[in-house]
Amino acid sequence: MVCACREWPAGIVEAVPYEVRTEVIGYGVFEGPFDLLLHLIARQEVDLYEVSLCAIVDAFLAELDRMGPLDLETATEFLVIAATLVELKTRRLLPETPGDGLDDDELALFEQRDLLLAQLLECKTFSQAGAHLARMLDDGARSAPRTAGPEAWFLALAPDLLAGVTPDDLARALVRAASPKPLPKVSIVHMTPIRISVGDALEELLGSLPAAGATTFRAVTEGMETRIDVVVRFLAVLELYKQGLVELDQGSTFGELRITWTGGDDVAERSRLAGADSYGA
Amino acid sequence: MSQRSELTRALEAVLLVAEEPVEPHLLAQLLEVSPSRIDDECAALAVAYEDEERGFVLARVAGGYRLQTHPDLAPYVERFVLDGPPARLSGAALETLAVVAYRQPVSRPQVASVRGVNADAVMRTLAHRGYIEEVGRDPGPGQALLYGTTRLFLEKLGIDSLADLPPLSSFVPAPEMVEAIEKALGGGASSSVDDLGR
Amino acid sequence: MSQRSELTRALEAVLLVAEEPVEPHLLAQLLEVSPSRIDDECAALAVAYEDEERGFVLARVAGGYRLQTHPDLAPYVERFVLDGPPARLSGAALETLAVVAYRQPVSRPQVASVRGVNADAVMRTLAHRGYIEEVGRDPGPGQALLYGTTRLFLEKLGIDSLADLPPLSSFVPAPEMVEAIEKALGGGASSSVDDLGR
Repeated sequence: MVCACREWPAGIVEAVPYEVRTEVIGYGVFEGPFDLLLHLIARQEVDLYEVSLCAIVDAFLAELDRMGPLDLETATEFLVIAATLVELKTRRLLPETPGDGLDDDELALFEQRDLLLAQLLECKTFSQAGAHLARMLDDGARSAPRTAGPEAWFLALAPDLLAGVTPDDLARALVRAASPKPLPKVSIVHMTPIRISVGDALEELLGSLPAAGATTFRAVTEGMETRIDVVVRFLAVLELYKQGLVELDQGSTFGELRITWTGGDDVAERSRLAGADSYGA
Repeated sequence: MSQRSELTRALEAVLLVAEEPVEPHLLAQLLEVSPSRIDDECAALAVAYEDEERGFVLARVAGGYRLQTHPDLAPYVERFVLDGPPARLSGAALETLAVVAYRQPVSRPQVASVRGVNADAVMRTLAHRGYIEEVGRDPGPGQALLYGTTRLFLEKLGIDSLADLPPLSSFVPAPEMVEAIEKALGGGASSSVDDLGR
Repeated sequence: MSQRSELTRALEAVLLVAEEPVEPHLLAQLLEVSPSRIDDECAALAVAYEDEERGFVLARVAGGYRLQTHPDLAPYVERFVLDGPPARLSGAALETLAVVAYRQPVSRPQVASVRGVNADAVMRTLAHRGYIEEVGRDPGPGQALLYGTTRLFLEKLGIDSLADLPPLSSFVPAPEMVEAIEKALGGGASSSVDDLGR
């Protein structure tokens, strides 16, 4: 919902629990300042109920720093938010001013804070609406409409079959025609919701990663046709990461997710023996 | 089964050759009955297809009727359709699409202000995919181009009209989330939360 | 009726989305049964459609199966073609036309090998409409007829010459795809696609 990790296989982001994701996706894939701020707040919420403004402001600035060069417009958007946050933080650190009246500066600051709050809630609302649209699009895609059109003999009646067709349409049609076609083969695995467990996927990874040393998420999901297979594989990679057996990193903002085996050889051997029968390892 | 009415049979034939959803008034004109009669016939036919466990369904989509495959059979159909499933939209694109869907007609700067980032590239992608289009110009100063969602958008979602989208209010963050954000920004309750009503 | 088999339902779904007759061996592969089982299923389904007096029939055409309108209902379909939304080339026909346009002069077998399906019927339709024509014979063995697009084609598309066709590269998502597509277009394809840029 918050991060747009476009380099990952389709659909993975919304399928993975949020808390799991935050561990890996910390490196500047945020679509905007609101996204980033919401992400940082959510992370705080996950860690402890007591939300710390100071920690969030520091994290926001650190994130900004880590993002490296930004175009002027984007940088401005982030800096405006950062300035407001810093002001709020400063205000928090100063001792309470005696007296009950608020001066103009304070009022302005509160207005800014309210505006920011409204913006964050609005952004969050639309991001949730977007996630819902994604689900609706998925559901919609499960039904394919009839588009064969009238039989050839009726078409003789139509005045102009190329009406509205543009040269671009033609180029797209050529790309469709000449693109490699998926093999028309139905496997029954496809019909069963979840057949491959995270355990199976883990074992397969344990079988191949130590020898491979370093690879990418794209490579370990190559040839997978269903979303659920990819998601299961992703969860398995996360599990290895949590156990400290692999390092994960992304070279650039939209780069590949690289996986490096750090567990040594004996670990792989032990884990594999501890598991069930080897799964195509 | 026998003695099916000519109306039902003709309806089935026309829907079979249609390439996009057919509006009831066009069907009514072709089959020389009232649009409400068409609606009744289509509703009955849709129920019959379900009861008969057909591999296809009659759906009401984007203001018209169309035959489409039963969602249960998606695995077979996906394998058959050469294009494969369409590339999915990024989170940014989905968010932008949501803003356009719920706020239309809306200008690019308005979209950008909701998301806090420039939306031009994402909106071009959405227009290229045929999900959004220019629908007019802001009458005010600047005459910004206004965008709205397309008929294709409804077709892809499989809904009849924008009224079938869940209300935006159902996506407003839960009270705990609101509270967390408020706390994060340091301060008590604020009136602006209520402003999000729409 | 109830308890229809998954096979029958999947068959109905695939036939609904198919734009051209589907060969039994392809259906057999998709549905993981033998081709003769497909023939039996299709025969039974065809009889059922007749018995149920459907508006459509399941026909065996050009070596494959397809759903088409019942001949009785032709008058309604004709009215729809004339009064409904303007009829356009089917996706299959447009793809074929695109292959001829970009790859010309090209033989029927070459077009078929790019698209992976027999192109004869579609090419006849395109020739009949005056969008493509015979432009010569392959000098090699077999002397296959070669096809190219017509002047009418350029007029309908609103372009002056083939050089105005957009370069493919702007429509291909990834560089690897360009290679795959050029390979699919066959031998001299990459040069002939580039030639269009002149």
